Amino acid sequence: MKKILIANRGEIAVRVIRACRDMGIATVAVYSECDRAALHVRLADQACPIGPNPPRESYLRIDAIVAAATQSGADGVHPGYGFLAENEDFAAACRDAGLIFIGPTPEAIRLMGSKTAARQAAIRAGVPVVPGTAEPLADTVSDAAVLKIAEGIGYPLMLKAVAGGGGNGMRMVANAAELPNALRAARSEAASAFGDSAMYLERRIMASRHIEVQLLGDHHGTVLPFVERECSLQRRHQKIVEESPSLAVPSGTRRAMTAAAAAVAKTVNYTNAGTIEFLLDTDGQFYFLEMNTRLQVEHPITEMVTGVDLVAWQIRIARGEKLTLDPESLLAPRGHAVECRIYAEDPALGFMPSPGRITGLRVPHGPGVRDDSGAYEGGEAPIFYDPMISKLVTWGESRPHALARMRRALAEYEVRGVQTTIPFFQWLLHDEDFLAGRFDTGFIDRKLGARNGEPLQAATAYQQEMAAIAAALAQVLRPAPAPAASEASSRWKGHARSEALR
Amino acid sequence: MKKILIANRGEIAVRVIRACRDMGIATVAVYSECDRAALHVRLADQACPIGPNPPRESYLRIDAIVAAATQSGADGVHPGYGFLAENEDFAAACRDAGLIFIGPTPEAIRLMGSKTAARQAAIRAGVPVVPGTAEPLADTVSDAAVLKIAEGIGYPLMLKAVAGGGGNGMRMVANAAELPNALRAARSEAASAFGDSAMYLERRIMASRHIEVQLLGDHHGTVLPFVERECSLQRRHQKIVEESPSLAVPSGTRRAMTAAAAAVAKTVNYTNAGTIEFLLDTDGQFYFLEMNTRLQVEHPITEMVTGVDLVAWQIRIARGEKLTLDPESLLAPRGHAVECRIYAEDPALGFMPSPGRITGLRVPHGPGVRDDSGAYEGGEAPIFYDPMISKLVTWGESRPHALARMRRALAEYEVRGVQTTIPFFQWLLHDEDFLAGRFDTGFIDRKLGARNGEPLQAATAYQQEMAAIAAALAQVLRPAPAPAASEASSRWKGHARSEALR
Amino acid sequence: MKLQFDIADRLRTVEVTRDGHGFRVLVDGVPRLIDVVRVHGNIWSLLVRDHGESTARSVEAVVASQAGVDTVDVHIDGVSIPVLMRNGLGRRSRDSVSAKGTGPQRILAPMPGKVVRILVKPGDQVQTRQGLIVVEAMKMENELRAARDGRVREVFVVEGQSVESGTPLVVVE
Amino acid sequence: MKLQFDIADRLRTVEVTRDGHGFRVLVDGVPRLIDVVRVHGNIWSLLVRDHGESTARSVEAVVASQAGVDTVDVHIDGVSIPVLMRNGLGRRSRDSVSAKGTGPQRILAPMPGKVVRILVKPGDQVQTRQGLIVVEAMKMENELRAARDGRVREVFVVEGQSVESGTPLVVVE
Repeated sequence: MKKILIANRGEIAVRVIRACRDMGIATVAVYSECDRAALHVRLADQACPIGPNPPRESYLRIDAIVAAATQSGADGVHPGYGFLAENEDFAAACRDAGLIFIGPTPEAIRLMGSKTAARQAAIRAGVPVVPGTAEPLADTVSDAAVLKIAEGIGYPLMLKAVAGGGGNGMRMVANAAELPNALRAARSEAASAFGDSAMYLERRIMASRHIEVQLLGDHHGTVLPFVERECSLQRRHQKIVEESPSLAVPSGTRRAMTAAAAAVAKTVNYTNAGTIEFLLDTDGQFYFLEMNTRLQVEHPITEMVTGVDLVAWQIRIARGEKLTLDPESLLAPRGHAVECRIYAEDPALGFMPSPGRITGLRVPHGPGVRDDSGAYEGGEAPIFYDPMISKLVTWGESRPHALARMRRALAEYEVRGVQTTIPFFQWLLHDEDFLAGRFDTGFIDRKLGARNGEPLQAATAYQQEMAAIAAALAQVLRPAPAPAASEASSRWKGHARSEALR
Repeated sequence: MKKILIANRGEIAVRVIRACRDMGIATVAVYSECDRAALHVRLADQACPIGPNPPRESYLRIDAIVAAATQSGADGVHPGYGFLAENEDFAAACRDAGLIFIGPTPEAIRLMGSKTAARQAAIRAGVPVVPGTAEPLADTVSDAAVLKIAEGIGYPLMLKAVAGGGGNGMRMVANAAELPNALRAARSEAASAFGDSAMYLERRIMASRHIEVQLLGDHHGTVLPFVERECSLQRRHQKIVEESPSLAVPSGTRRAMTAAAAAVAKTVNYTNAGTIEFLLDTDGQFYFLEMNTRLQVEHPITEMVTGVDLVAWQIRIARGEKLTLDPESLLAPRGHAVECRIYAEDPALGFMPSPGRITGLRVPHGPGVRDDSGAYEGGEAPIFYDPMISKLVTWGESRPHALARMRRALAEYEVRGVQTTIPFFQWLLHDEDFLAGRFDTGFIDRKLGARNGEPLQAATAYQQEMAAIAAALAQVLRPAPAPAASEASSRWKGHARSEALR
Repeated sequence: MKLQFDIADRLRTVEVTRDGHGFRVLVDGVPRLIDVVRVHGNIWSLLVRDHGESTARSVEAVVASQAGVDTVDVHIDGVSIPVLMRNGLGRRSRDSVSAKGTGPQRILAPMPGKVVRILVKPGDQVQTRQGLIVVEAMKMENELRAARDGRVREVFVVEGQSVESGTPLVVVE
Repeated sequence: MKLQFDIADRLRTVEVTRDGHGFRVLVDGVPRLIDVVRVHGNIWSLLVRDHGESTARSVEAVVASQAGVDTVDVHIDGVSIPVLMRNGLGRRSRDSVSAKGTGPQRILAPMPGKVVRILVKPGDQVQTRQGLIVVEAMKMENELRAARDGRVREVFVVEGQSVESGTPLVVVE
């Protein structure tokens, strides 16, 4: 492969471009109208417009993206995550156009992308599954019919989009009364996010953890599992903090779980990167949940504890290389890594999206810190896409060390112009239960619920006084008539004046 | 220790503050006048002014710094590198004031800080040394006397400051005619940098490599060596690129060299962090060169391949903890790390310092990249201190991988307002001999000499055309009457206009 | 110079006088010595000495103002603190956070997006936390709820309508 | 609009015309279609299509200008390219790089610092690369040398003097 088109945007497009650069491969970015000046467009060697802002008119347009790849002379396509990453038609369209799709085959995507078919594969591989519907429930299935199936499974249960992922089109349903509304909302989200509103039901395992196993499979029959990721920290079924390894997985469980994951993948001759998600209950029993047939958002924590560049390996596998990694070292994490997904959401307003222009940005640095981001000063957190600003990852010799570095990095992070979830993480990183590793998938929602809307982050009396002083001095030293007008000039004036006063 | 004063500035002060934050220790910054708004001052919990800009009136003032530590209630002092880091009087003054000096004892600093006494220690430890003067040559020793001693050692030889380090007060002397001028320049530099102009002479080992071994010693008798660092890439005796491990050190040599380093340190009951420098000749024979009784600039590459936080361990050792690191893992590097020291120097003008205001800064991110820096947009590269802007470090699974990531990171790095050495590194990272690992300590000077002043980085015809187009469009879209005046307002205008044109 | 601010619903009086190399500042009568320097743009570095303290605390503050708005957002240690200038002529920002209190609740769009469902009509009785309207933005449906019991007085939008941040959606009284 | 620049001592003529969503630009007669957007400050993103190309190349350019100076520095791929605007009224930057050529050599201080040693006096004959003066800045001594053989006409400074960037030090003719 000499040139790869990245069929995505934001931080993951930047991440893939970086891997390509490391490998000496040219890159082609695609962009919707509002992404014209985005970082991924500027870092790529070439760039193609693919349509207006709504995803269906740009990042979900198979025809436009395949045409862009063909016209630009790309020989490979990396789908990132989200958008078309788990769309079998896209993988097939790439293949039909003579492009190498950097991911599994369309057949594997179809099979494992259907939650119900994936369950069958897990059962064939001898891996336990959570009780639930065997067949997808199409849009046409009536509420009454769904209610009847639900009764058979029992409440509480999970409503999930067959094509889903990332918490979209997913709802927890506590009782029959909640089902119709939840079904409508989940179907609508699923239709908008994946173009497919088919649903399935699954019993909710209480007080469980969400643990997942990263896999790489080459085209020569080798499938290698990696040390697990702990993904239980979710808000409304959306992962927000991940870590590796998990405190809840002793080495015996790690052996069994990673072997189970590899067995499922081998059953379907899986190739390239994929992830098997498990529920782990309080007795240490794990259940196959689903397979994500793509790179995960949280892949960097695996990279930090194993030293493996997963994106580079995706590309190497796609061009036919053999997996030469040492299987044992992939299961022996070095230190501990944690990721916080920083979103443009306002924790003080119930995590309401807070789109807008990023007027200032200071990104943390130093030992053990990695920031994967597509944000830049002057850029927008657009309303059309996932409001992620950054994946902040820290590594430490131990879990407390990694968490201490995360606290340090969050304190250095500054995003101005939009509200972010940084205050939420600062609060979480002081929570005793979290620090002790006592949590399950319901942890965040319970903790937030218990706060009853009390602000996560109240300014101390001292901080309030400092704010008063800063506001006063800024006014004294910068009597700017039109604040937005002359930043550059008044900067020097302000500097000169304050210098003169010293 | 509850509060540490950092007796330094720039990136190393920031580095130490970050380690303190990771450990929950409060920090006190000190600053000279021009550093009032520096990053280390803003990141610290407290800050003390210690005098005017010249180092002798601020960062070298033992009395002012000890007073600042005492008044602020600090119980520990970290000296960083440079300035007072290898000053025994400073270490003693801290001890006398009841402060924990985070470094070796004054006695160890005095002993190993004297190059001649250090040679004796190495000889006692049974480690080979380079032939040279046994006693320091004071300022009062005449040129004629020095010439006579030089004849006994033979040319070419190295002239080195007894108190020296970092290339200051060091000169290569090819023949007797060059000696007087070189001696005067080196003495003057040494007096200004270290307040001590005493010199010593050493035979120059030709075509050799400069390899060094990091050590940690605790107060319980344990001294642990780390995998070597390759520091041969020097310009005028100043390290500019370092990597770990070294291609020139086979595992047998690593065992011998690290054991020799530990033996020298044990001879003097060395504690805290230190580094033993060796020359390695083409036959694989190594010679003790000197010991640096402090943290090195290039310590991050060791951290990247071993996972150990050296600054955190300095603090732990200083508060009496035992070294609990696994000795074998410290000698078994994971992957490969490389560091480029990015300076505010203009490679097109013979690496002339290029001080000034940093008007724009884009720092690289992504997998395997670490940037240790004190620079910020709007900040100055001041004329009074070392012109370093950043230590850019990359890690990779292998040396080629680490170098590829360095190329990628350098391409993302953008520093506007001052000239930097980034173009030099971009050139170096395409040099076949460097890529193949064929180099010695004279490599850079020879390569640069062979270019005969030809620019390192000439714009291609395409880049020139793009520059013409960009200049033209910037003028068309931003007819700003006073360019410096209204950046903020014209930004929006320019944006709106270009949007309207699309 | 004497300035008055409202911070967290409390009036703060700040008196600033030059004092040698810096400023003497009284906040509600409490004196401090401040050395201030502008770092870049709207980033300020304060070195703050309380009365009797020998070593200054280092405080970095971002003072973000908007034209025509009397509230400046001051960021300190990552905490965003809205500071309302008294006697200012502009409008207050963060009107959307009018959920608490006793007057009518004006539900404003907290971000640009599309109204996907309206769950109430004028005249409806609503209870605390009852859903009023669903706005979709950034791939997520966001249900806006009533902060207190009340009656819907007005609905300003229709389903499918695109709204800007701050657009009034519903009034509950 | 037609503009003329000197780049690397070569005259470049650039013609800019609007063309639908972007610009049609001729550089010395070679046509390209450019989609341009200002990213932030003086950072511009260009998407450049050569004649007949279907996919644009992505070029990020920083166009750094200084008040009163006719030379703008354009940064592309990390390379800094000085572009001199013809018919400008300001002064050219980088005067200090006057070492090459045939006229008298004016040695200017390339950075602020202190003169620590003067190695020549007016009337001295000097050879190519002979040291003239030593300036200390940033802890390093920097020896400024003659670019060509010549005779020292004037020395403007004394040892110990602090100099600003651009201060004339020595003239060799």
